[in-house]
Amino acid sequence: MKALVYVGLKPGVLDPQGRTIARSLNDLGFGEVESALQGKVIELDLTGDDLTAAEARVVEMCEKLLANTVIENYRIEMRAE
Amino acid sequence: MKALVYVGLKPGVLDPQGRTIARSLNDLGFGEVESALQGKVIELDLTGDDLTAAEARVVEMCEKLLANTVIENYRIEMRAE
Amino acid sequence: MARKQSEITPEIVAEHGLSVSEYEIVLDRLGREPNLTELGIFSVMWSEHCSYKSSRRHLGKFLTTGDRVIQGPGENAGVIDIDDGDAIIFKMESHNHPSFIEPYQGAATGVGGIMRDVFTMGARPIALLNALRFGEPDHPKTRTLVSGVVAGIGGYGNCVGVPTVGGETNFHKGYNGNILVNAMCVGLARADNVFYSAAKGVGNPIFYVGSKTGRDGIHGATMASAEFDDDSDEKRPTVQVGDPFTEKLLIEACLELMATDAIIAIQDMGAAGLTSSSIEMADKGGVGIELNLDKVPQREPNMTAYEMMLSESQERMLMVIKPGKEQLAFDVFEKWELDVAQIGKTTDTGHLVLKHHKKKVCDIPISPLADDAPNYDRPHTKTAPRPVLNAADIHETQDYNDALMRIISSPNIASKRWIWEQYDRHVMTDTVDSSQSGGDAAIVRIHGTNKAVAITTDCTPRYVEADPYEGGKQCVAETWRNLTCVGADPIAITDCLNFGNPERPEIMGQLVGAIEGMNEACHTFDYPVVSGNVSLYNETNGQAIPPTPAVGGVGLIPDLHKFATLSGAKSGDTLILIGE
Amino acid sequence: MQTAVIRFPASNCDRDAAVALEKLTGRKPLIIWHRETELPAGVGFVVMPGGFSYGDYLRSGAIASRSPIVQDIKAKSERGLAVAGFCNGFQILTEAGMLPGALMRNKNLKFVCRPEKLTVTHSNSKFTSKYEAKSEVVFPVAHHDGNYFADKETVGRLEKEGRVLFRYTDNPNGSVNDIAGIVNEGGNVFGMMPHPERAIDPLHGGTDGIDLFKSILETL
Ligand SMILES: Nc1ncnc2c1ncn2[C@@H]1O[C@H](COP(=O)(O)OP(=O)(O)O)[C@@H](O)[C@H]1O
Repeated sequence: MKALVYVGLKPGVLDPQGRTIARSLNDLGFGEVESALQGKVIELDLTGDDLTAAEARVVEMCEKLLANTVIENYRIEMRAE
Repeated sequence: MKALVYVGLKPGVLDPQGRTIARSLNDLGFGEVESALQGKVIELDLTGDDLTAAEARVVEMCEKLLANTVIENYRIEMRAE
Repeated sequence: MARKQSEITPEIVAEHGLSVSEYEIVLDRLGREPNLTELGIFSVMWSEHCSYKSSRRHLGKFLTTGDRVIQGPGENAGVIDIDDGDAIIFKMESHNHPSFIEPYQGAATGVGGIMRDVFTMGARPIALLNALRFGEPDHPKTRTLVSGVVAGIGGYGNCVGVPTVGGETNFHKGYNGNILVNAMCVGLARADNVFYSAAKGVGNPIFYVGSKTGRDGIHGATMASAEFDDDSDEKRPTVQVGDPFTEKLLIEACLELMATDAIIAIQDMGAAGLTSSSIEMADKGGVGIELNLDKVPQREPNMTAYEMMLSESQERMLMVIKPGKEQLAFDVFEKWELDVAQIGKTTDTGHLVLKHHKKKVCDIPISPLADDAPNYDRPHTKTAPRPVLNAADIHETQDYNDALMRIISSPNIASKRWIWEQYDRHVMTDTVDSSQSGGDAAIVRIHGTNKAVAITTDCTPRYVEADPYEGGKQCVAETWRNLTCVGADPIAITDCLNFGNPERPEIMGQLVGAIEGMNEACHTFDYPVVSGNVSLYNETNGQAIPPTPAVGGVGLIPDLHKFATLSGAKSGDTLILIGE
Repeated sequence: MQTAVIRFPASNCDRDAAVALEKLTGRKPLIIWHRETELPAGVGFVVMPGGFSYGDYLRSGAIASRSPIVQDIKAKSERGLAVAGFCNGFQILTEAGMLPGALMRNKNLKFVCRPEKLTVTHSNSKFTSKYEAKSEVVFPVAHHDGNYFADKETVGRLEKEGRVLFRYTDNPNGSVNDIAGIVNEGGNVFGMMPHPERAIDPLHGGTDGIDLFKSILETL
């Protein structure tokens, strides 16, 4: 099983990385870029095969470690493969 | 339009971050985590409405800035909204 | 050993960088054809990088002894005595090519590698310096290279927690296609607790410690050979990624184990990791080595013996442990959360024997690998002297303000603050003077004492280009002056000789000239070379870099009540010019 | 007074902190490994040192903040134990929820190392009592993730309650309101990005940091 955990900044939190990316893309001639946000994807390989149970555990992992909920949101995607 | 760009290390490239994350999840009692990989997601807000043309430009952005193609792969997802 | 007669074709030999005559020697010493793993091992041991085959006979001319020299060239780094039982261990090394390909990781792993050379010998790294040469500022690649290299050096050194206290940065079109990234590390040890690489004794356990082995940095030949590529859809990157976190743990763990008497010999796995480290340890100790590759911690599935032996994965060490101390070693490394495994033992066979999946995959005598390495006397032509400029032919400027503005705005003269502000210069709280003051040498206190070492790196390539002998002298003399300027007694140097293709007589002439000039300065000042590194083939499309023998000097300030710095001048002070 | 410095994998200012504490208390601090589960009895002041615990992987300070010893320190701090975190230590304290807010990547995305001028906002705290209010001090900074962020409401509270103790005069990292150092509600847990422990020696970084240590040590 795999879990994909997407972690991004909450709306309203200034994203210096995203801003710099947007600006550098503009500088490189990509004027169509209005803004950019940078987030993380963490791909976990998990033992077991109960997707629902595993997802509940991944939520726990996010709350305990993977996301800093003061500034970040997360979203989980489970895959059977 | 939005473009989601996923950037991750090529297979075989050392991912110290992923390794450290997996180990600390194990320490926190999540023994089911066998391994972790950490990647980036960059979300771009783009002007215009021609998805195909825009995607070609995003490929260019990846090659020029967003991904370090010596060690990273990327994948693009376009969204109309 | 089962092998097909046709396994090693001339093409495969050539892909491994061995000449026809070099391969003849391999056949002669083995008395048979090598298998691919064995060929790979010969090829890396006899590479320019490991064997110094073009420079060895010339390096042999250097003054390498002196009152304060505890260990000269030949070990991982040089060791000098700074009184009171303290020793300084230092070396400089290049990571030019990898930094051009991937500036951040190339520079970062360069810093990691030079630190391992130093702590391998029992020293806690206390200072880092870096000598950088880039192409013209407006060359399209320069900006990315500079920012990547600087971020990589900082990223690694800052994380490990060793202050980066100085360096130099030049820009010149001669480096457009070949930048130079030379990193120097200085460490502090007790003189009676220095560790060497000779694997003495038979039957002693060999430990592998650090990161797992992956397929990093395995070069060309494997790529071409489908047999070694499981998933050929993905061309394997040859770039290594640095992990400063693991390096920091390695330093602490090694120093902790070194404080006990558990280690007989230790060697870091640098270029050609497991191959050169095991062979150097065995050769120096006059023993054989047997490794069971199944025990090697592996990051990827299905690695072959060839791949494991040639992998350049970073942050790995090999050591010979005293029998009976195995558990102690395991405990220390496990406490620091490092991968550790006992992968073999020393033997009395004088051979390197490798086992993999219960089969013997390599059995070669060690002495030819080390002793019979090629040692060329490459033809060299002396650089034609350039006419001396006649001062009278140079017109006086009409506008001194303009001249001054042009000088201070030149990238080579302008402040390098943008660079060194990204380096933690203060961690360890013993930095007395660093890049920040712009002084001629950095000053780092010996922890808990009132003495310090002064450290500098210098080289002026255009002098060396004009006259390698005089330029070589000048590089050494400049470090001497810079150390003296801060109030230190210069003790010894390390160097990094960056040149073009040595198979071209004019390039070889630059190398020989520079070495001889440097050596004259060393003799004049009684200022020996205790370690160094050679980086050749720095050229693109037949265009070589300017000859760049970077020199790193170390001196002692016995009493920190007496040293000089640039800061502190007040208006109204008297300026005095000394010298011609 | 017995003090302690917590050592995480890849802490690198643990020695710096220990030297400062020994110099100012005359007694060697205990060096406590992160896997310990309990702070030894009698420890009155704990320093979370700077460095790159766990390589700063995932987020600076995140993994270290989940280690066993931090849970014990957190519990004891709720009962008044004095704790200070410098640089990575500050990041660990915010990640552990012992101080509000978070430290994000510097605004210009670069590591910055330089002596930094700070204003001591007031001297009515356990960590600043030896300074004159509004005085200027110089501490070195050396960080990549020092950009202090908290939501408006939190920042408002910090300001109103006088919990911002140090402010940058020339903001090096984009921190909101130029915040360099803050305390918790109880006034006993303090964190700052600059390094006072690197400012206790005239040969290295000046001596402006001494009064910070003296302030807190005096209360114990
Ligand atoms: N790459 C670098 N890393 C660290 N410090 C550097 C680097 N390049 C230059 N410096 C520092 O900047 C200061 C000025 O350097 P430089 O312009 O070479 O002057 P000088 O030739 O007088 O030494 C020196 O203190 C030097 O250590």
